[in-house]
Amino acid sequence: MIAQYLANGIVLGSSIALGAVGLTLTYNILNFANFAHGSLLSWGAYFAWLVVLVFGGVQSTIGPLSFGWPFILAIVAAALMASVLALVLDWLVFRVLRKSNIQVTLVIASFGASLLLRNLIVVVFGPEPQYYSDNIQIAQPILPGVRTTPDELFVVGLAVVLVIGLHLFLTRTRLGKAMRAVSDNASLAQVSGINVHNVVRWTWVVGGSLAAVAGVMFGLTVQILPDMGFNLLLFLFSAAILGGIGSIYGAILGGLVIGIAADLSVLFISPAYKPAVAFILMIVVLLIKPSGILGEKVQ
Amino acid sequence: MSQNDIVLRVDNVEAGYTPGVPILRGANIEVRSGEIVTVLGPNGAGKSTLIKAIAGLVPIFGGKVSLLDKDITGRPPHTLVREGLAYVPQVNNVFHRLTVEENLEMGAFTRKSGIARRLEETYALFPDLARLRKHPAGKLSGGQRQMVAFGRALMVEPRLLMLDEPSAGLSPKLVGMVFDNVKQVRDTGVTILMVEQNAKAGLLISDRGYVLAEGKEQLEDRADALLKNPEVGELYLGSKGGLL
Amino acid sequence: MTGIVSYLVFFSILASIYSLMSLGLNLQWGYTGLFNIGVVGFFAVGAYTFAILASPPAAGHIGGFNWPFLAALIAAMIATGIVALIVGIPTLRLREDYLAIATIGIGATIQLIANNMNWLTGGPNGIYNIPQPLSAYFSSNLGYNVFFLVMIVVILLLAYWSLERIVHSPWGRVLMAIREDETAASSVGKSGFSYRLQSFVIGSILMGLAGALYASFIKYISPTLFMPVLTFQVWAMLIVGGSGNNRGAILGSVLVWALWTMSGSVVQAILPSTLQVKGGAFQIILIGLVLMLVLLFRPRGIMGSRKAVVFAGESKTVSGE
Amino acid sequence: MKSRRITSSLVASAIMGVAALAPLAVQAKCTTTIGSVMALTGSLGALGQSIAKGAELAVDTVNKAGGVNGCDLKLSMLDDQTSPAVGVSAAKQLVDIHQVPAIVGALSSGVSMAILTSVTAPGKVVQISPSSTSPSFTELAKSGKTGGYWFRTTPSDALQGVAMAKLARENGLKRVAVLYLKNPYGEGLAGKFSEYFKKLGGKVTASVPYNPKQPSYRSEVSSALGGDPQAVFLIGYPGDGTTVAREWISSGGPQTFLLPDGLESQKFVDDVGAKYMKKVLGTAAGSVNTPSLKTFDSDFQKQFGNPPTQAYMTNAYDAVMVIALAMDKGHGTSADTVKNNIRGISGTAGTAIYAGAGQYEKALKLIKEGKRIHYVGASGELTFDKNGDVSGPMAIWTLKDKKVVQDRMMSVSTINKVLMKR
Repeated sequence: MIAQYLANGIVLGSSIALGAVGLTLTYNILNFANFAHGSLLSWGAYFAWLVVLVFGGVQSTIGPLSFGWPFILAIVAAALMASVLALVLDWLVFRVLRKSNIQVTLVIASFGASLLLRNLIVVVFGPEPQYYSDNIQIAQPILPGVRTTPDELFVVGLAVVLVIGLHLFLTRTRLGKAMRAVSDNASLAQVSGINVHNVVRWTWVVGGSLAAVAGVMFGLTVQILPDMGFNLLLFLFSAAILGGIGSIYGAILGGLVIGIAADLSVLFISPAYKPAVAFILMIVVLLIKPSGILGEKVQ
Repeated sequence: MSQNDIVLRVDNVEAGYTPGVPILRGANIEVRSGEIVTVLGPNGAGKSTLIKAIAGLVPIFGGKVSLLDKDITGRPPHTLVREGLAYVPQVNNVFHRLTVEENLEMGAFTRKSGIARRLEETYALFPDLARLRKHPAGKLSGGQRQMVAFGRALMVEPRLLMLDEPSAGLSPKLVGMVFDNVKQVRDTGVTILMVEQNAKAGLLISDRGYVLAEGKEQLEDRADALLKNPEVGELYLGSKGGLL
Repeated sequence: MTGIVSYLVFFSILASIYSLMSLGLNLQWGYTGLFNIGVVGFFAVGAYTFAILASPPAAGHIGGFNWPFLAALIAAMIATGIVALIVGIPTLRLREDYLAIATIGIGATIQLIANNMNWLTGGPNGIYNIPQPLSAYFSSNLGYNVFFLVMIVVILLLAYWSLERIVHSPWGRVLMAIREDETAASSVGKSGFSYRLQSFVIGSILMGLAGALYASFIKYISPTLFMPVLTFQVWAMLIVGGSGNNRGAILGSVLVWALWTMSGSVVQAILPSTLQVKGGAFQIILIGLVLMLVLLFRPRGIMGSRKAVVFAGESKTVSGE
Repeated sequence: MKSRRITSSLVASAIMGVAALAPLAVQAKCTTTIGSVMALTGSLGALGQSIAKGAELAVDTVNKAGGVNGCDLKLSMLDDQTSPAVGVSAAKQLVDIHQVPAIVGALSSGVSMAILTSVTAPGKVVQISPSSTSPSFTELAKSGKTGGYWFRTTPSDALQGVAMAKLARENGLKRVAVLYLKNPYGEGLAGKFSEYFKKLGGKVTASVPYNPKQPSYRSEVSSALGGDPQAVFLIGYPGDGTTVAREWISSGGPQTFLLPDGLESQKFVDDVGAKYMKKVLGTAAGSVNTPSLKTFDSDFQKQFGNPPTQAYMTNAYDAVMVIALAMDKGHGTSADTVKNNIRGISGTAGTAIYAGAGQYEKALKLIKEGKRIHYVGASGELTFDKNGDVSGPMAIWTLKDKKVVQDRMMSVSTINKVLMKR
C-alpha cells in the first residue's frame, strides 16, 4: 500500500516541481511572489487543449499512451503561448510597477492579474472541467503493489527530461548562466555587462513554459479547470520555499517532497487534511532550517 | 596612448537617488591612464554615490561623465562594460551560488572570444582561484571572495577598474593582501579608481587622491602630499599631524 | 428610499467589519512591515470562538455556553491573540516573504480545521443560532441594523483612536524604525522581535474582533466563508486606501467592498442576457482590472504615506529601464 | 446662440421620440421582479451557471403564458461567488434596492444559510433554494427562526441516503466504499447512507472525504479502494466528481457506481465516459411519472439548444414557478402573498398543473375560476411541510445507451419502512 501512495506522490510531485521551478525563478529574479503564476499554468493547459481540438482531438496514439504526436506539438505550442502571455503581462503591469520598487504592490497586482486571467478562462472556455481525451487509462501493475497508467509514467519521464534539460541550460549555456547570475545578484550582473531586462524577459519565457507544461501534465493526469493553477499555487509556494527560495534544485526537491508527503499522509490522517500537510511540512522545515533544504544562508 | 591620457573625466556631476535631492553636487574627478586614484571623505560625503553614478547605477541629474573621451552620462550599466569600465561593488560583489569559474565567466559576459585565455591569465594572477574554480563563491572566505570579485572585473580587460571600499570588513592582514592585489592589477596596465575608508592604506598605494565632502571634491593632490596634509589628518585622526 | 437607506446601513456594517481587519493589517504591514497573508485565519478564530461561546446548545458540536455578548467578544479577541502568539513566535524570526507564505498556509489550515473538526466547529454545516446582542428590544430589522451600525462604528472609532495613539507614541516610533531598518533599531537596544510580535498580536486581535462581530451580525458562519480570497480583499482594501495610513485603511475598505459587491449589479446592467450567466466572471475580471489600474496609477494608494509602504527588506529589484 | 438652438431642437425631437414611443410603453406590461442569488463563479460556478438556466427557463415560460398577474416576470440574478459574504450582500441589494419579494437561491447550504439568517428571515422575504440540502435548515425552521419564509425545492439529505442504501442492497451489493465531498451535502448523505446500509446488512468498506478543488485525488481514491469494495458511492458534483470518478476507474476500481442527484448529469457521464460505467445506480428526488419533466426537457432544448444535463436545474425551474403561481393565487406580489399561498398551489388537493406555458395558462384560468390547483414540478411532487421542506418519492436513474434516464421510483412508504428499521 505504501508503495502505491509513494508512486502517486511522485506523479503529483513531478508536476508540482515543474511549476515550482518557474515560480522560484520569477520570485528570485523579480523579487516578488507572483500569484499570477498559477494562471499561467491554467492558460497553458487550455492552450494545449485548444491545439488538440484544432487537430481534431487525440485520435492516433503513441504506444500505450492516450495521445499521439499532435499532443506533443500541443505541449510545445502551449509553452510558447504561455510565454507570450507572461511577457505581455510583464510588459503591461509588472514592468511598470517594478519601477516604483514596492514589493507588495507587485504581489497584490499579481493577485489582480490572477483574478482577471482565471475568469477570462471562464468567459472563453467555460467553467466546466475539460479533458484531453475521453479515454481513461486503467492503471497497470508495474511493480508489486504499484499500479500506474502509461500517461503517468510519461508525465514523470517528461518531468525528468525537462529537469535535466533545465540543468544543462542553466549550467552550460551563456543565457542560463546569466539567468542564475541575475537571480543571484541583479545589480552585480548589470555591472558585469549582462542586460538584465533581457534576462528578465527570458525568465518569463522559461517560467511561463514550465508552468504551461506543468499545467498540461495536470490536465493529462487529472483535469483541465480554470481554477487548477490557483488551487495548486499554495503547493507550488510550499515547494519553492521548502526547497529554499531561489534554488532551482531546491524547488524540484521541494515539489517531490510535497507531493509524496501529501499522498503518504493519507495513511495517517484523514485525506481531508491533505492540503494542510504541505504547509505544516514547510513550517517545520523552516523552523529547523529557515533557509529551506537547499537554500543558502540569508545574509 | 601616453601615460598622461585621461581615462575618466567627471565633470560637474550632480546625482542622487531621488530627483531634486542630489547627493553629488557638482563633483569633478579626473583619472589618467595607469594611475591609482583614491577618493577619500567622511561618511555621507557621496563617495559611493560617485562611483555608482559613473557605473550607471545612480541617476545623474546634471554634468557629464566621459570615459576615454566618450560621453557615457546616464548610459545603462550593462552597456558600460563594453566601453572598458569594470566595477567591483563594496558588498555582495560575487555571485554566491555560482562557482568561481562561473563568476569569472560572467565577468567576460560581453566578450565574444578569448575567454579561455583570459581565464588562464586570471588564474595566473590569482593562483588560489585556480584551485577553487569549482567551488561556489558564496562558500569562500572574505579575502578569497575579494579575489574572485577582482578577477571577475578583470575578465573583460577593462581600461578602468573602479573599486568601492575594497578593504571594508577585512582583517588587517587581508587588507594588506587586497592592496597588494590592487597594485598587481595596476601593473598589468589597468587604471584604477577606488573609494576607500582606510585612507592611509589606500593612499600608500595610490598616485593621487581626492577628498570629497558634501557632494563635491574639496582637495586634490598627489597621494604622498595628501598623506602629510594636516587637514586630511584631522579628518581621519582628529589631529593636525597628517596620516604618517 | 428606505430601501436604499436600509442597504446603506447593511453595507456600512460590513464595510466597518472589513475596516477593522484592514486597520489590523495596517498595523502589521503599514507600520511594522509584517507581510501577513493569513488574515482570514485570524478572522476565523475570532468568529468561531465567539460563535461557540455565545450560542445556545446545538447538536453535533460543542457549544451552548450562552455567554453574554461582551464576554464572548473579549474571549474571541483573547483566543485570536493566543493563536497569533503561537503563529508569531516561530515565524516572525523568518524573512518577510517566508512569513507571508507561512501565514497563508496557516490561514488555509485553520479553514481546513473549520471544515473537518466537526465536534468543534460543526464541520461543513457551520454554526447557526448565533445570537445578536439586544435584538429582543427591536421590532424592525432596519432599526436593529441601525443600532448595530452605531455599535460597530463606535468600536471602529475606538480602534482607530487607539491605533493613532499607539503609532504616534514612542512604541509606534520604534515600530517604524524597525520597519525601516531593523539593524539600526536593534543597535539602540530595542528588540525587534519582541516589538514585531506585539504588533502582530495586536493586529491579529483586531481581525479576530472583526470575525466575532461578523458572526454576531450574520448569525451564521461556515467554513466556506473563510476562503483565501477574503485575505486578498483585505489586502486590496489596504493597498487601494494607502498603507501606513489608518484613515486610508478605512477608506480603502469602503471603496473596495463597494466595488466587490456592487460590480455585480453594474455587470448585470451592462451585459446582454445571453452573457448573464457569465456575469460573475466578468465581475471578477472588472475587480481584477480596477485593482491593477489603481496600483499602476496610484501605487501608494489613495492616502498612502510615502514612506510607509516601501518594502522593509533590502531590495534587489531591477531599477529603471 | 446657434448651439443653443441645436440643443433645443435635440430636446424637442427627443420629446417627440418619447411621445411616439409612449403608446408602446403603455402597452408594454408592468414588471414584477423577483431576485436570485446563485453561484456563477467560485467553487460551485460550473454547477451554478447551468442551474441558473433552469430558473431563466421558468421566467420565460411564465412570460409566454402572460406573466404574473398580467405583469412581466423579471429575474434579477446576482452572483454570490460561492462566498457567504458576497452572497448576503447580493441578497440585501436585491431586497433593499430591487425590492424583490422573493429570492431563488442560494445554491450552497453555507451561502443560503447566511442569507437566511441575516437577510431574508429578518427582512421577511421569501427564500427558496433549489439545491441546499443541509439538515440545519430544518432545525432552524423548527426553532421558528425562519419565520416561515424559508422553502426548498430539494429534499433534505436524509431521504436520499436511505433510498440509496435500499437500492444498493436490492442490487445485491454487500461491500461499498463511500467517497464524499466534504461539505454539508456530501457529509449528510454519506452519514445517512452508511447508517442505513449497515442496518440493511451491508458493509461500508471505507468512507473517505475529499476536499473540493484539489490538484489530485489519487490518494483519496487509493484509500477508498482498500477493503475490496464491490462498488463506490460517489457523492459530489460534476467537476471534482468527474475527476474522482475518472481517477477511480483509472486506479482499477470496480466500475459499479452509486450516484446521488448531484451527479445526475449527462455532462458528468459524458466526461467520465459511459463505457467505463458498467453499472450505474442513481437516486434523485423526483418522480418519473409526471409529464413535467418531459416538458421541461423539450422546452429547455428549444430555449438553449442543448438538453438539460444537470441536477437541480429542475429544482430552480420549480422554485420560480412556485413563486409565480403563489403570486397569481394571492393576487399580489408581496413576500407574504408568496409565503401564504405556496401551500395553496402545491400539496395534493386540486387539479394537477404541470410544467410548461400551456399548463401555466391553464393554472391562471383555474385560479380565476376560484378552483384549487396543485403544481407538480419538473423535480417532483413538491409538497412543502411546515418547515419548508419537500418530501416525496425518490426517482431511480441509470444509464441506457449512454444516456441518463430515470426508470422507476421508490415510494415514500418503501423509504419509510427502511427508516423505521432498528
